[in-house]
Amino acid sequence: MAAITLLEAIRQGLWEEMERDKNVFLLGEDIGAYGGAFKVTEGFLNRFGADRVIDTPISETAIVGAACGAAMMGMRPVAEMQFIDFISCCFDMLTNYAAKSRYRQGVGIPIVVRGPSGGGVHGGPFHSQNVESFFLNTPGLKMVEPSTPYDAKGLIKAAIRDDDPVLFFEHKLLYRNPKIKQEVPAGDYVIPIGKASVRREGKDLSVITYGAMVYTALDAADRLQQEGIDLEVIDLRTLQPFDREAIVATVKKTSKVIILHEATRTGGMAGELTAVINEEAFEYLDGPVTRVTSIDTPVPYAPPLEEYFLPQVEDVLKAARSLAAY
Amino acid sequence: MAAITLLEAIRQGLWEEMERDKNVFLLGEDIGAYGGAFKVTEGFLNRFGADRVIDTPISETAIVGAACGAAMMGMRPVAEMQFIDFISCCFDMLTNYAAKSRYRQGVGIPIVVRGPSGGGVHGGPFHSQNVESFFLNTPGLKMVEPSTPYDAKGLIKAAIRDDDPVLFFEHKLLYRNPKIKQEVPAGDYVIPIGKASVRREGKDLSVITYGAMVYTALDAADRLQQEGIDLEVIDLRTLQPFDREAIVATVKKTSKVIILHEATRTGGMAGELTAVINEEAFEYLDGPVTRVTSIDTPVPYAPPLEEYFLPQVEDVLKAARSLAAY
Amino acid sequence: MEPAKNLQLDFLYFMRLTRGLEDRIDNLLKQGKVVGGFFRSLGQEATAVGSAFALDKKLGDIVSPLTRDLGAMLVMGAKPREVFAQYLARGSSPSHGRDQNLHFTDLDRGFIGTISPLGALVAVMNGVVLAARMQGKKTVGMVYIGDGATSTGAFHEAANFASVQNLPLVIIAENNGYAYSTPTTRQMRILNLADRAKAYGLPSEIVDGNDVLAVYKSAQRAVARAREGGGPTLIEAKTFRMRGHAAHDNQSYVPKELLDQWRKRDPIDSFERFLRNEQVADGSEIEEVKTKVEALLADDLAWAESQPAPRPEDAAGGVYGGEFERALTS
Amino acid sequence: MEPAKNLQLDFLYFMRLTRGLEDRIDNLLKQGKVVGGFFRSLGQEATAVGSAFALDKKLGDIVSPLTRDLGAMLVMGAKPREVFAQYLARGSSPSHGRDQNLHFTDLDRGFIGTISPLGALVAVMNGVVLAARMQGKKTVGMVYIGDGATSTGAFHEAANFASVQNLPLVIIAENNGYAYSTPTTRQMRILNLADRAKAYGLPSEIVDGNDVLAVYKSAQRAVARAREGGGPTLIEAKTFRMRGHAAHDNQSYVPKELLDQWRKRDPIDSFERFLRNEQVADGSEIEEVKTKVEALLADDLAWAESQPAPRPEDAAGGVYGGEFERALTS
Ligand SMILES: Cc1ncc(C[n+]2csc(CCOP(=O)(O)OP(=O)(O)O)c2C)c(N)n1
Ligand SMILES: Cc1ncc(C[n+]2csc(CCOP(=O)(O)OP(=O)(O)O)c2C)c(N)n1
Ligand SMILES: [Mg+2]
Ligand SMILES: [Mg+2]
Repeated sequence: MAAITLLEAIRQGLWEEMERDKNVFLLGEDIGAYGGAFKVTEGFLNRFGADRVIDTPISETAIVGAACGAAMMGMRPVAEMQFIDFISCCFDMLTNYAAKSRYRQGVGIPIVVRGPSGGGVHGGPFHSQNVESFFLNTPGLKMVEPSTPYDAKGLIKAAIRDDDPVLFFEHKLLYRNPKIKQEVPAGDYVIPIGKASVRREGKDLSVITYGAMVYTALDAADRLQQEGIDLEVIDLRTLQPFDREAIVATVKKTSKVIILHEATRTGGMAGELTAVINEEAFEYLDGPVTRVTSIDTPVPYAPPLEEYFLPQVEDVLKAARSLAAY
Repeated sequence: MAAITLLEAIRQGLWEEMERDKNVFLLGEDIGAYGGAFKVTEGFLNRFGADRVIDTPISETAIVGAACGAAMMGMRPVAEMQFIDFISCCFDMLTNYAAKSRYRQGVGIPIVVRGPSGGGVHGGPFHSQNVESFFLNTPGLKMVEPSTPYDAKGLIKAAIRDDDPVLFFEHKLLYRNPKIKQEVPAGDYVIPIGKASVRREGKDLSVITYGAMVYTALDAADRLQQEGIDLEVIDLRTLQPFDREAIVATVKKTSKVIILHEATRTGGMAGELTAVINEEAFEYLDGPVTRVTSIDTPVPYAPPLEEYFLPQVEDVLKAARSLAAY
Repeated sequence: MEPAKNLQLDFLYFMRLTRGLEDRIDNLLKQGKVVGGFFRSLGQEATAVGSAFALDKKLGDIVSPLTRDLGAMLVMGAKPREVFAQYLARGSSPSHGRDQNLHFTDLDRGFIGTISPLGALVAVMNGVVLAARMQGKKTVGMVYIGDGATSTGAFHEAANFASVQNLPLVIIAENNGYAYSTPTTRQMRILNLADRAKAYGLPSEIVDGNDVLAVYKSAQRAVARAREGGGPTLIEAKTFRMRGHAAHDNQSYVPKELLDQWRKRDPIDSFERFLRNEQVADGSEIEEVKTKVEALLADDLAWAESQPAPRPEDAAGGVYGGEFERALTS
Repeated sequence: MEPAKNLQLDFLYFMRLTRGLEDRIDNLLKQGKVVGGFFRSLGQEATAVGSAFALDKKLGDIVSPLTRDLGAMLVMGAKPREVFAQYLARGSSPSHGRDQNLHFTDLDRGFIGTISPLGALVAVMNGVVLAARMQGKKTVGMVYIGDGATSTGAFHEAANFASVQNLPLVIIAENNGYAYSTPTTRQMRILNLADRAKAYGLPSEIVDGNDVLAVYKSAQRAVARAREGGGPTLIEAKTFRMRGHAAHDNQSYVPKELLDQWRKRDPIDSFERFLRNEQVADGSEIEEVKTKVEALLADDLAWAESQPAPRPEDAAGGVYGGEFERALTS
């Protein structure tokens, strides 16, 4: 069992699901002959043929619409957004068709819409976004963002098998990051949607986070250890529905919480999590729920600007120290 | 000075702005000859001509795109969404073009995108939505939702004069509601964007809300008065940027806060407000920030279902009593 | 070759059923019993009925009608009582009161309800027939689009996708002169919706949408082509919306002469004339159709009116699969 | 009538400038100095340059080029140093390091940068020329769209809108054979992008996109029509993308023969041949153009490389008007 990248883990998950279930098929721009802009689906066309690996025109609404229709007929379509930013072009189809179908007409829409997300690679304002908050106020959608190869494989499988529309965010900074390579079982396994993971046990302070920021939190934890602050790091993995139990449990344990995400601050997921913590564990709080996020601007392109924009380990340290002292 | 409806106030505001500034023009579906689905622009075509009151094809992206381009040339376009729900069809244009232009290329986009919002009229899943949270995580947009005729007129003028893209939500339940008619100055006045209004002073407990829910809060306040609970009611009026000072001031005053909105719960604005309160006034809180919102489903159509779905006065009473007793 | 007499009488039956059903909804509306808006298809019944009859339910054909294609829903097997219950927002309506008018779906009967954002269902129907083809079925899909709705990005992306994938889809473009208050001439600078097809390399036909036989035959050709792997077709049905956009709209913006002109071409009147003139059916047979329709509608309306509203708490649940699902009012 | 000699030498100058600039960016890329992707226009220079030359800056004409229309930006007055600074992400680049490649705008010089979501700028350019018309100006707009991008809903809505409003807009549809890895034949089932125009009732032309004179003349006709109130035109320029989608793409999916075939039709080589054969210019005049280009590029590159990166804290601010705006690195 060799250690594999997050990208390879997603690839394996997709591949195995296509082997397992003939109803699973892929569609998206340049996913066939080219294997996808990030090569997640390289080799799929050869193995599964053009019927199951469909290169589409540049038409995000048509892509997701076709996925919805096929799903209604019992298929399990997986649609790729070349960059997740372009999901804005099918916002209506996702929020008004896919999300509402089960409730309105009793017809579930088991589709997966996946794509490369997030910044840190100097992709600029249109190739770096984190889009989860666009969709958080629309009941009927699920959202997943894995941070490890092991989780990625188990979660992409869970997403495909899920009976509802799942948006699957793949952080492009993690795709081929050698540092997070992991040995991953070759066979079939599933990580349940809706379950967080405790990436690091700690007793003083909790950081609730997801995606690439998990590593920022873990780095901060290492540094804080030396200062005698013991961080617990929760990786949400699923953003909708997020794991209330895990959140409440960590708050009860440490009484101090930082919510860390890469999306911009205002209207980001941290707000929602703060509200849930207020409602479900207010009496356990020994300090304000504290946000560490990107600043409220588009994602800038030049490296120094993007670095300033993104939450850094230093920002977590600062927040943690001040919260610890509260 | 006769009392006028919220709809008439918006009409007047638009009219006066078009009289005042020849750069202001309107575009949208059926806004000309027909005067708009809700008749907000009735009579405008006759007065201002087809060049400034443009009936468009059913193309929300083309509408908002044209507005953006015209704004770059110094115009002040006001685009109507026939129902605000269809703003989903131009999500990309708003979030990727309009919102980011100033930051990316130093070119402001002074457009207004307005339309009938909200439920309570049995419009079903596609004619009843509150869309503010879709846009809350995109820096560069502003959002406004008036609850009174006086504010509506002053805010639509402020929105038109604002140098940035403003989404202007008009609650259709309030449009012609005779109970909220108000005498409104005939002349020119502006309500500043970003300023909340204290609709009712109170000392025990604050309700922060906006739109049609302001009246739910006020009704609840009347009822609670009799129980000896004195509610303060804050009407945000502007949802982005919301009035941090007013929020912090009311929290400091009452120490107990309910956030009430019509949008569904998860990912609604209440989360963001809760986070801000945590960050800026945690030490003043004598109880958990408490949300009263619609339930997490699409907006159902049948009256009993929609009533169950929407926050009711009873829901505010219950939350207030339990928070008061905290 | 003309269709058999039975079939022709069926055309009449479903056009009458559509009109009778909508007349009754109009009445309910006047009584204040209808919840929400009502978009009727007066004058357009032939387009919906004629086209849907070209489908073959045994082969799994599926249609996605617009709100003005009630006739197509009925042809596929939607029951008047279901439609009444929808408009009356009853708990036992197909959507259990959660959604309105023709927004309901039954894949077994072969219809998929539309949603309000225009154009979306063309994209969804692509997926339906794509899936059916993958599954080795012979299914053909049919989807409707209004003149105005052909201006949406969703329509364009979907029509192009259908063409590139050579999908078994028939697109019925209903040119009824207006999109709400906007005449087709201000929606586009082409005279024929059929010209939209040229951008996709799609074959197209223009048909008199008020002539049920002509619509039927045109749709048959397109369905046959789709069935044989010949890909999608766009059929423009030229017809006219004889009422306002919805019940609240008196369509004062429509020139009276235009309405007068089209009134003379009422699809039911002219088809009845045709049946008589060609001696396909006599007066009593035509009367009989009416009687049958009236009886069914009376029954179904009575049933629907007797149904209770949904229970408030049934608003919750059913958003996600596997979720605790309350037993909805039956 | 052929354009004057000076103008023809200008065509050559800007094509050479485009190619030379991109060659240098390619070099910078190999040195690891370019931040982000690089989408070059090798083989397509004639389309961008020829079309933009049909515009009249004195009348306020405005162009919105795609990333592969560097030539059009340069014709309108964008400076090589600005482009270098953009690719090098310097603080004094036009976007101050906030956005990349050709994503920058100068209304005074008459260009509006594109954004990544394809098709959006056609819609935006509608508004630009609509406003200009309202303001009584004679402005014509020009906007580019790739073969692949004509499949987007945004393109469709915007082209239809332009047509209905009879806007003074010229749409240059660049058919360069591929959209990323997807050949035009899998993007649409029409052979000519010009057929897209039929859906909107737009006049169209097909032109050899590698022939700068032909592109220029075609664009001139369209600009003249637009200027006179004749509305929009769609021009399909047939050309070929001689490199991969971006620098990382070796375009192994493109048949070698196709590349060989198009290499023979290189727009610069063939235009130089033309200038010599037609005795418009001699070898030394053509050499002189190259020398001028090289000198400018050397200067501008040196300048750009000498510029500092933006200050980190300049990432903040500038999102809203009137907001505290840090003085950006100048
Ligand atoms: C994307 C979108 N924009 C706006 C609307 C509002 N709307 C509902 S029906 C309608 C007119 C439709 O006209 P047409 O497509 O010609 O169909 P018809 O009503 O004539 O059958 C409009 C503008 C909508 N439903 N969807
Ligand atoms: C809406 C949208 N979807 C996907 C992309 C990703 N993308 C960037 S360029 C491109 C191919 C564009 O092809 P074409 O329009 O032919 O232009 P060319 O690159 O050939 O000049 C794609 C798919 C995008 N930018 N926008
Ligand atoms: Mg119509
Ligand atoms: Mg191309």
